[in-house]
Amino acid sequence: MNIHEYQAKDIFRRYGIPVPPGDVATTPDEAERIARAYGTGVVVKAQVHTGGRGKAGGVKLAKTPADARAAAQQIIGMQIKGLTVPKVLVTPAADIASEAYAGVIVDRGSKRAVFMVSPAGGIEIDEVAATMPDKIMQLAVDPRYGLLPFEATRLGFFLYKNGKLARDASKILRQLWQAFTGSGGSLAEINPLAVTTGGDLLALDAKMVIDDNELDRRPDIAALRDETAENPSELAARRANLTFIKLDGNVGCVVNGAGLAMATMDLVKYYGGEPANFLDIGGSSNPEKVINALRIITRDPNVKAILFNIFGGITRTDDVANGIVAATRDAPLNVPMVIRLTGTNEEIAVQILQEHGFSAMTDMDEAVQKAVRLATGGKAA
Amino acid sequence: MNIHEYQAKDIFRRYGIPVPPGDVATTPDEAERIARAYGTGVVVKAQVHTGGRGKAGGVKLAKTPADARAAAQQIIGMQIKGLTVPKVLVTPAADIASEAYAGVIVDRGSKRAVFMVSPAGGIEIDEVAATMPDKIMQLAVDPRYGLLPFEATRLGFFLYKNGKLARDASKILRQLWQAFTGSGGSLAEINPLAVTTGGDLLALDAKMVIDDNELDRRPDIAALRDETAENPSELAARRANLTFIKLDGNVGCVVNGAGLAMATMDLVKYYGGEPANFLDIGGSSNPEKVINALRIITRDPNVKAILFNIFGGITRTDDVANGIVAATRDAPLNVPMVIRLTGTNEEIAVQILQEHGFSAMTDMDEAVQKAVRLATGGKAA
Amino acid sequence: MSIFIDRNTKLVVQGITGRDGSFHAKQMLEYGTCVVAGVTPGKGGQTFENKVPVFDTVADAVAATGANTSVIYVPPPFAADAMMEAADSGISLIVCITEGVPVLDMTRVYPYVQDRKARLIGPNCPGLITPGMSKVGIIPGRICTPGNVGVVSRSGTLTYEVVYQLTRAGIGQSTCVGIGGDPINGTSFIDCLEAFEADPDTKAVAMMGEIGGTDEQQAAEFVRAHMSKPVVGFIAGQTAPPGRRMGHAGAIISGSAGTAAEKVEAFKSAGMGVAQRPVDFVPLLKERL
Amino acid sequence: MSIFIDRNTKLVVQGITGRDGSFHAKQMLEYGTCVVAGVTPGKGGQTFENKVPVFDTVADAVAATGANTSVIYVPPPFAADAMMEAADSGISLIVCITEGVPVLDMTRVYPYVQDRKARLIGPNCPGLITPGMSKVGIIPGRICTPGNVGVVSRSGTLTYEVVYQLTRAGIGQSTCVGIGGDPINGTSFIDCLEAFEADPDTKAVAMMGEIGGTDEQQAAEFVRAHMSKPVVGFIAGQTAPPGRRMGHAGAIISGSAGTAAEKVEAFKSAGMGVAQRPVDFVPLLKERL
Repeated sequence: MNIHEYQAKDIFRRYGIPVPPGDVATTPDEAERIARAYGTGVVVKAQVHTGGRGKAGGVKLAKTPADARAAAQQIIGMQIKGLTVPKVLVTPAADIASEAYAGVIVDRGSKRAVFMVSPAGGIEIDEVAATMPDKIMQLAVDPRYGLLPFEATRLGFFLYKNGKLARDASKILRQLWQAFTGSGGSLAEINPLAVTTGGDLLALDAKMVIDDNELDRRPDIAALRDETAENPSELAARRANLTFIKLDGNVGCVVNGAGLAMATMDLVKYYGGEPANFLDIGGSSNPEKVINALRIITRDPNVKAILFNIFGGITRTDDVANGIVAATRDAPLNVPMVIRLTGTNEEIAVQILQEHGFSAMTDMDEAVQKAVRLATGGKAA
Repeated sequence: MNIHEYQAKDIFRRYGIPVPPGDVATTPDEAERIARAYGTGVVVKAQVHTGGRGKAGGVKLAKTPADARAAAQQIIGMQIKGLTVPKVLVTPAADIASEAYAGVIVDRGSKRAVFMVSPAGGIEIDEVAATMPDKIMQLAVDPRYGLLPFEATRLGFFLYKNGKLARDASKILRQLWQAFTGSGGSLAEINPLAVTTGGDLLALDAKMVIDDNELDRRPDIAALRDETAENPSELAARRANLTFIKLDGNVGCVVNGAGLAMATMDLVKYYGGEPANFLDIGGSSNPEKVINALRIITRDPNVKAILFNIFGGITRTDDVANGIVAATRDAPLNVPMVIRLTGTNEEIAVQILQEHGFSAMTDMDEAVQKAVRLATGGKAA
Repeated sequence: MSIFIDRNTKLVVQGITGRDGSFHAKQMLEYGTCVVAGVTPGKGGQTFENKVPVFDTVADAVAATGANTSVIYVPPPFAADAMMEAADSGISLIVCITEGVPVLDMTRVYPYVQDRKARLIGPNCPGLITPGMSKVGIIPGRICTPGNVGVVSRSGTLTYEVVYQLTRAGIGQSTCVGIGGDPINGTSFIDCLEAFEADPDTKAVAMMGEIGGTDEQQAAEFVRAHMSKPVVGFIAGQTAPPGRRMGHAGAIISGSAGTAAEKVEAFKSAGMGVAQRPVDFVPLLKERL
Repeated sequence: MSIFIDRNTKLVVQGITGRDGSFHAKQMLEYGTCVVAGVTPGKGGQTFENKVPVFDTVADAVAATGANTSVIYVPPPFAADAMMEAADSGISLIVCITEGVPVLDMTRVYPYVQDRKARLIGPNCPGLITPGMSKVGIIPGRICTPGNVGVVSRSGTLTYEVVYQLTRAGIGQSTCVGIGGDPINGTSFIDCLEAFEADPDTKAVAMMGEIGGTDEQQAAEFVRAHMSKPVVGFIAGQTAPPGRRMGHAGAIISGSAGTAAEKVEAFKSAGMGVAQRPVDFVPLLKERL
């Protein structure tokens, strides 16, 4: 789960990490009021679950309250990478002497959480890694001990030669570790970690990603979810307990299992089509899931054909067939549908579908080709 | 550091362990008032830093508030193993179906904290270990993981075959682990862990010993020290940063280093005397420590002779000599003193002592023999 | 003849009285797996399906039955503990089916299991099957047939799809292993490839990877350097957008790393066969057998 | 010729700018110990006594100087971290002088150091000395003289007392090791006995134990089973009351366990010489050399 910069900063603040003040505005009026209260120049920052805000014009410096208002006016509601910006963070502009990077992420290779720090901050760490790898220090944390003080000290002295700054940084890194583990993070990042002209450290930006699997045991963190920042169809899918990701193609896909769902999308592409979505109905055979899946997919006007690809293992294909029948009875489809079913209770499923006027296929490749043909009006495959 | 039963119960309560209610009384009046408020039979329990309270008559059942008053009257101020009982815990009598034992202790052999549980509770665990060792289950905790839930479950099912009791016990053990580590314990014990006639678990008695080395970083736990429950001379020594243990002999010993202090005491015994105390002035050569040491030792009327045994390594023997001179100038001794000094700055020390009318020896055995002779009036050695 | 499980597999089912545990325990019994015990704390003394004794702890189960393999169907909050319990009780192969285990839990479980020299498969995996002999997990038995192709995959139903196509084409399997779709799991592609290389009855390997991480690239390097047997690979997620988790917690392209293209490239460089579609496994394996 | 430290010892002093650290660093330099580095975070770049470079971290010190041994003089709250830092930086012998380290800290330090194959001596110990060659810790150099008696002890000044008596009687020492008086320490009597047995220049061993624990009993068993060289033992605390901590955190009789009598009995059963008084070491060792 992504959370906003201002939410990550709230968490950081709770763990003692120095962050600048800031308030959230959902209207230009509010932004102006906040800027006036600070009485200084401010930065108006889009709060949105994607990177590249700066390049997209989602971060603006504002010298006066009126400027802040104007900036908020431009930013709130703008689209960045397909997402609508629901709110902005208004924060006093700070005088910065230097910028570093500090982050911790779960690393698959070492099977541990790994700290990365770099004295080259303010840019993407991937870019630093690509262009000046010796400017990055990595440190894998033994989960049985946590980040040890001496490890934080090592990282601190890699960031700063100055003893005070190094020790301050080492303290911030220990706090970051607490924030990260205490929130069930899979990533926590301070970029830039700034040295102010006064010689203090300040987390100017904050980013956290929460492991979805942690949310059940962390209701306080789960409550940070901002549904206004989500894609509406993905939000609906999540509420229906479906894993759904919207894409730009025209073949709507309903599949059981994540790997098979990706393979199905790839096959759509292979045969000249474009998938409209990733959608995994999971292993259970609840017909309700099929109904919700169809409802969400048909909401997308780009979808020109719907493809079911169900391999019945645990999933009972007759349950899926019943779901299809129930969903289309209430809301008949206005796009063609191709159904491929095989595995558990396949004969019963085919019979159910046929009784209700649907035909079913058993071969995945044939089904995908047919769906692509229908979506493109016969132009592809 | 020892803490009282009622203090240990307060800690246990904080960690969720079910303990019976209870209040502390320092006077019979209070005890009566508390018993009346409970409106049930109560147990009046001596709060004192030693075991064997029951056998010594320090725990009494009281059916009425008047009985409670009488019990408190008898117990408060009584001596148990040389310690005066400063207060009692008044707690409602409980109906008990069975008694078990649960404890955790730092084990030198495995270099880990080790849980011990036994369905045979209410008696000393050492006795259970000696007479029915198969009734004890031990489990060493990997400090990098803490007590894992499945480990607590194993222990719980060793205590109780009944699933509900086993699970309840496993929860209490996890809470005990938190209480133990969260308080810097070197021992935490529930004995008995009772099953009430209602089928609930209850920590009827509670014992905790805190690692002295933890106190600096746990001011809340350090504040639990009850100076009214300490031996007055040991209290004075601790305040003066000396390690002092009062014994029953007549040769007062002032030594630097714990091992040498024990060896000196043993040598006193070897030559027919009895040491009056263990006293380690430590490695530093602060004359103030010598002054305090003499003040504490001379307070004991049993002491008939004082023996200094100083091996100067880090300790400068001239500092010790100066301390002796300063201490005796202010308060002349009325018992003989034997001084043995060797090592760092020995020549200076001897000169200082001689200038002030003291003689100094360099051989440990000779010095001990002389001190014993002086203490016993020449009857021994 | 197989890897990881065989006729000596004596299985304990952790969570045997739960909904999923009981369903799949029955399926495994029907398939012929030697299920010797179940574990649910507080249900010790019961008997499952009139034949499998239930114990309060894995240690009890191992002591009473000599179980050497465990399969875990407990809810996510308890899965990490269940894996550690199995490892600490002397189980040498632990298969965790549970989906949704927090990844920070797995960072603790992994060294714990390793210290006890146990093999963990999963979590969030379908388990494994040695057709005709033993099944541990949830892979449907009827889609498999005994043979000499080893199958290893990060996914569930995609594996079924491929295995089913192999079976229908007359290509049997030595063992099929689902290693799971989480970012941190116990057994890697390389572990399985190494085992298949050592298994005299495996003649070729089918390997299904997906986007995210670099396991497939490392596996390709292993194939190049250490394998004499042919390996055919497939990568799911050619069309996945970067930065989005494609159902599996581990299936995510981070920045520009972990794409399908780079993995396919690694396969090709290692001289592996590359299946563009699941159906391509059949001819590619036939050529190599 | 010695155990644990010798002419190849290259020492880093953790806490070199502190009161105790700087005092003893000077003493060690004067004794001839090869002190190659000091560590105090934030004081990197300074030079101690115009010859020893100071670093911010042990890793830096090891990288720059090849230090292989560390001695720790940092306050108790930081001692556990210092021991782990040394072990993680590739130091193979770590000597922790600090008194007052919480025992629960030590339960974490011990497996950490072990995993990194380092030897830890202490904490709460005087360190060790190979007379005439190298001294690491705080044992006064002038009371020692080179020779062929190995000395190992749980205490400080008692060791000095015995060593001084040996030196005055013309009995030199190969190495004197103070293993420390805490309940959990890194190196045991047995570790030292094993090393002395293997050291060609040690001909006999003097061992000073005390009440508390069972280290001495285990050491006696080791002597009986594995040592060809004579060992003379002493136990301090014959007159200690049960249940009281005699200065050292580890010197406590628990219940009826850990008494001096049972330890002396174990020494006798193992055929060891038993010194009733410190002074007895001299004749007992002379008989055996």
